[in-house]
Amino acid sequence: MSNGIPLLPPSASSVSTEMDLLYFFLTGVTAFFVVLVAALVVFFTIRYRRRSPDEVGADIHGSLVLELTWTIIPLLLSMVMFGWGASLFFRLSRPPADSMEIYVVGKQWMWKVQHPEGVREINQLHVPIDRNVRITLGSEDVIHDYGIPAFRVKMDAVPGKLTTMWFRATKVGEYHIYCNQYCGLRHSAMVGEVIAMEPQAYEAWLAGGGTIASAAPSGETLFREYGCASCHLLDSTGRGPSLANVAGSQVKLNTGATVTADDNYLRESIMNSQAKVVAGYQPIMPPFQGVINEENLMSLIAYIKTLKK
Amino acid sequence: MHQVVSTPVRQSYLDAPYGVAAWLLTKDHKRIAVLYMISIAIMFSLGAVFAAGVRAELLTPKGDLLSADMYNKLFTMHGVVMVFFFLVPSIPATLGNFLIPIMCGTKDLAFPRINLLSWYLYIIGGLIVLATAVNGGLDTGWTFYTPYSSQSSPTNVTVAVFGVFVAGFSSILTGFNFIVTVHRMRAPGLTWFRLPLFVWAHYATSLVMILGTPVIAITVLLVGLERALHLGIFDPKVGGDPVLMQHLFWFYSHPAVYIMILPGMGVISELVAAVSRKQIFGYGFVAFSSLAIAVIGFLVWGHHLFLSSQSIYAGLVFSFISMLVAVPSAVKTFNWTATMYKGSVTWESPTYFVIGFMGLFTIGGLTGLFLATMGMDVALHDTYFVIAHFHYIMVGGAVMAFMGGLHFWWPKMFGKLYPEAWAKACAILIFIGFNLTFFPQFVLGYLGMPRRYYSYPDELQVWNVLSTAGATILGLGYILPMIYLTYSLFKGANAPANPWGAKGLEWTTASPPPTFNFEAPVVVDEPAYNYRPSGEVIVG
Amino acid sequence: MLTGQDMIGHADHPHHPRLQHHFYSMEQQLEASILGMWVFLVTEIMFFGGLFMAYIVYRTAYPEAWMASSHELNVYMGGANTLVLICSSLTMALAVRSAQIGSRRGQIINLILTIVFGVTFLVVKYFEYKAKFDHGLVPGPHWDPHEVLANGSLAPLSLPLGSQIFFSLYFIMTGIHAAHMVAGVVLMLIILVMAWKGRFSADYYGPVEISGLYWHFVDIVWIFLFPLLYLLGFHFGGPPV
Amino acid sequence: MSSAHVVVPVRLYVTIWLALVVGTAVTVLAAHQDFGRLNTPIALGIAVTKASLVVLFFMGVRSNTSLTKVVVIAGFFWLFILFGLGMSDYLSRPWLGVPGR
Repeated sequence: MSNGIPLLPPSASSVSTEMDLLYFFLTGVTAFFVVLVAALVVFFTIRYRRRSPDEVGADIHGSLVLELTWTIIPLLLSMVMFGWGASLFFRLSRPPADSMEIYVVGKQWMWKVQHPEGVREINQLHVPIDRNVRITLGSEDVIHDYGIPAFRVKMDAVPGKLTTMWFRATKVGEYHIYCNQYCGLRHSAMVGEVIAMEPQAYEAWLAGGGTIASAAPSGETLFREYGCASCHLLDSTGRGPSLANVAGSQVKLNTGATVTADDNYLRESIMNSQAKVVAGYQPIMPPFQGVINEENLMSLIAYIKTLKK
Repeated sequence: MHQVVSTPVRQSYLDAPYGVAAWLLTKDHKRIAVLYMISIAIMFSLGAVFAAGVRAELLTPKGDLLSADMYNKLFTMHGVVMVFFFLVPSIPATLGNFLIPIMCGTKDLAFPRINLLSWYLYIIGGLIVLATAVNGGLDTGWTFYTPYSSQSSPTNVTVAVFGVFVAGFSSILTGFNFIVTVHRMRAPGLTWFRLPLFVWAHYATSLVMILGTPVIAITVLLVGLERALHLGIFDPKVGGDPVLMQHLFWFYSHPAVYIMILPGMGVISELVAAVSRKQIFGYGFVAFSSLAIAVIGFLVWGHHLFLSSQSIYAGLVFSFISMLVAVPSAVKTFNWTATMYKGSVTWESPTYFVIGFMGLFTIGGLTGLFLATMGMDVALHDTYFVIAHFHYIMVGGAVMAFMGGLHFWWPKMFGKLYPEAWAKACAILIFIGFNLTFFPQFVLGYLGMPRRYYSYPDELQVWNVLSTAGATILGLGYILPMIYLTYSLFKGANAPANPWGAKGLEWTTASPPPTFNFEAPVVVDEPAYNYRPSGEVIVG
Repeated sequence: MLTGQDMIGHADHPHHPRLQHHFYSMEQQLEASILGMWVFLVTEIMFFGGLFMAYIVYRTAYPEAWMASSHELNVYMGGANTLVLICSSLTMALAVRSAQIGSRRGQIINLILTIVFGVTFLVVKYFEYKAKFDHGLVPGPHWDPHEVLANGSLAPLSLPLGSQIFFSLYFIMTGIHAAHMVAGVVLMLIILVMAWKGRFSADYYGPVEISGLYWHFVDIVWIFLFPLLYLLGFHFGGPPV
Repeated sequence: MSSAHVVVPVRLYVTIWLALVVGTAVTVLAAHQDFGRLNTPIALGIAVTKASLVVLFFMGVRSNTSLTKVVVIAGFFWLFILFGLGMSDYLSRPWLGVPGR
């Protein structure tokens, strides 16, 4: 990946240039102040060295002007850092609407990846370049963290909920994926590669069915096998609400509140089905906590999102 | 300053009475400080051995020297021992314990027996944790994040967190004693604005100790109960939120960083004034910046949770306040620098430590801004950049200050002079070794190397080799003073009462001080650092 | 603000036998111990604070579970214990007052009453815990909620997700509170022995006063625990039976 | 000389005790009524009042040094830092509308 001594990770996503700029800005500020303080201290040590054993320093007690100067300048600089950093973080937090969705589940000690159309792989992640990719992260056991230094993105995978990150790869290549949150014995083996491909190559790869045979059942199969289909009929005549077009919609609950049916709402409504019941329906669905694992849950959510009237 | 005339010392605190029991049951703050000093030296050495194991393993990209299991246990014990049993008590329990009553012109801390109890709790907590280390180890990382610690770890987490719980009370009791002493025990004439900045810094530290430590105590208690009884508070399967543990943990553990560095700042304030023989520049600003750091430091903990599924809006608030906490640290640094201007700067060994501290602390503080900058943190979170940053603060800053303070007050504490040349060599070795160890880790961090990794990609090896090489030099730098300081106890020349020609109540009494610190009651009639007692001084 | 400088005048006075060597005067010694106790109580506030934080987080997340679970607690026992503690606070305050005016008899009577109230609280607590165990309301692997039917038999009880966390917090909060009560009773026994020996006087009653501060603090924690844990369930299908 | 150690008449202590008993009764009675969203504020308001009575009179803060008052206030202030900043996370989690952000 590099020859010689590496200083920066490969720059392969739409944000890596800006992240590097921010890094250089912060490094510049740091270098400036470190050199300033070091130079002054060393200079004073030499210039004002003690020349006789009984010598004492000058009678200087302080200066309000100086105090204000070195209060206000660092304050202003840190506000620039805050503003820039917050703005970048907001952009990194909001996946564009046109993103393709990939589901990743962390599990001691591997990453299970699920592409659209149910294609799966482990530890590797194939993505097309120049395409916004939204990663929905879950965890089967403890907290993990999915990080891709070349893309300058990273996010914790927290058990009990889903988290989100996104990126747009810009350069074809293979880059490291690391688990950044300590997760036990083989934490440092919970690594992989992201393989950024030309879009056509990605389509071809998808058509080939991914890198592992799909041993796990598809979302559609799960929907049938867990009996979801017997209540959640598409035409709203079932005992449960219709799930057609539910993803992303506003749902009215029996408490009168309205919630957005995002991934975490869908997850909660399966795992802890009594928590938020849709208005007009009885809380008769059993909770699937402990019945369904995170990976199958992701498949189900992906499938529910495809349901249309 | 009202000179207490040193009548020939009849007996120092070291002399009477001898015997193991007299030491182990002592209520003298100076003896307790010595007990603490011996214990933390042992803990520091153990922590350093664990670190050596970690660095040795990382010499090569593949996991070859140790097993992954052993590696995880080593970095965990390194963190737990260094944070809870070395850094938190380091300066306060040794130099602080020894000096605060003397600087306040009193015979002892307000509660001498509780002071001794604090040391015993420290020892009990330490023994519990070390027992875990021997008996199967501990592999959670010093952060004890749930649900790994509460459900997944195969090691003896319940016992280990109990050790930390007990040690927490030792820290609380130290802080509690300092606060009451500073409020209630000051000598006549010793107003708040005549106090040495060392005392101000320790007062601020004590606030953090008493307000933060109870929260970590209850947090680790919950982790232990959760693990032993499966209560479910942090268990997502019954609706618990593992991230809540991170909130509670960092409510203490971020301010705990200030428990480690504030006393160091206090030491440096004393040293800068003494080596420059000059009134500290901007006394009021340095004093209040300590309090500002202690207070604002409690409002920033969420910057550890930017990527932990914490709300982005909470993240905004935490990031903003984290920026603010940088300002008082900058104010201190500039005031120390300005103190040297037109001073009479000695080239004796304490100056070397001061300069070393200034360099390392400035780098450490400024790299903290990288991590408080939300966008930047996405790239740096949980990488070696974080490791490098906090070692620059805690080791480069706090330990360098500790070493400086130890050398500066060594003649006072033990009445012996150490070899100057060796002390200078020690400061230089530590400075070089430290930078070589940890600077490469900044680069590794941005390259993406995650923390707590046992093996890593080949292309990162060159920086890891540099780091391990630096660690060897650093280790030497720490072994040296253990040798020559011990040597000085037996062979060193006797120290005069005031070897540095410094100001301060501690230099008005004998070296080593008598059991009740002063021969006669102390009355203070001048400000601190009054090197030119020409006229009344405007503070500010 | 009371420092040594206010005390210099007292330094020449003959020493009170209970004056420790590093204080200037009895007054400074008392002030130091009272400040010390308050600082210690602040650490106690933060210690319980972590638990209250968890309480707030989960109550916000699971309001239904909170009400349903609170409904399972015994308000009568909780309420009785509140009254017991309030009475013990009164006798504690009176014990301190007796020490201040140098009444040995007053101290002994009030301290004994305080201890009796404290033990009563713990006994009630024991029966409360026992009932929870009988009904399977114990979080963890033995979590198996049951309710008692009119004919005395047990029937499984369905509690919403989050209820187990409620009971975890219930046991931890009241358990740590009870541990503080035990420590308080032991402390009072020590003070009682000292009072019996006539150790305290109008010049020296610091230990009684600071022990009293601790006792009152433990009472205050309960004043918050009672409504937060017990009274919440009233709105869940009417008052409990 | 501090005024911390005034001897308070027994009558005052008994009055405070009565107020606390009444407070307990009121909070139980209030719990029987449904005030909707005000249920918790009312219960907490009564608890805070009762606790204040204990702190001010039984614990003698009313007649204690101002330093003691500062210590008490600081304790509760820090408690609210913990609650306030902690809940700032939990309450604003749904705002952005992106899971886990």
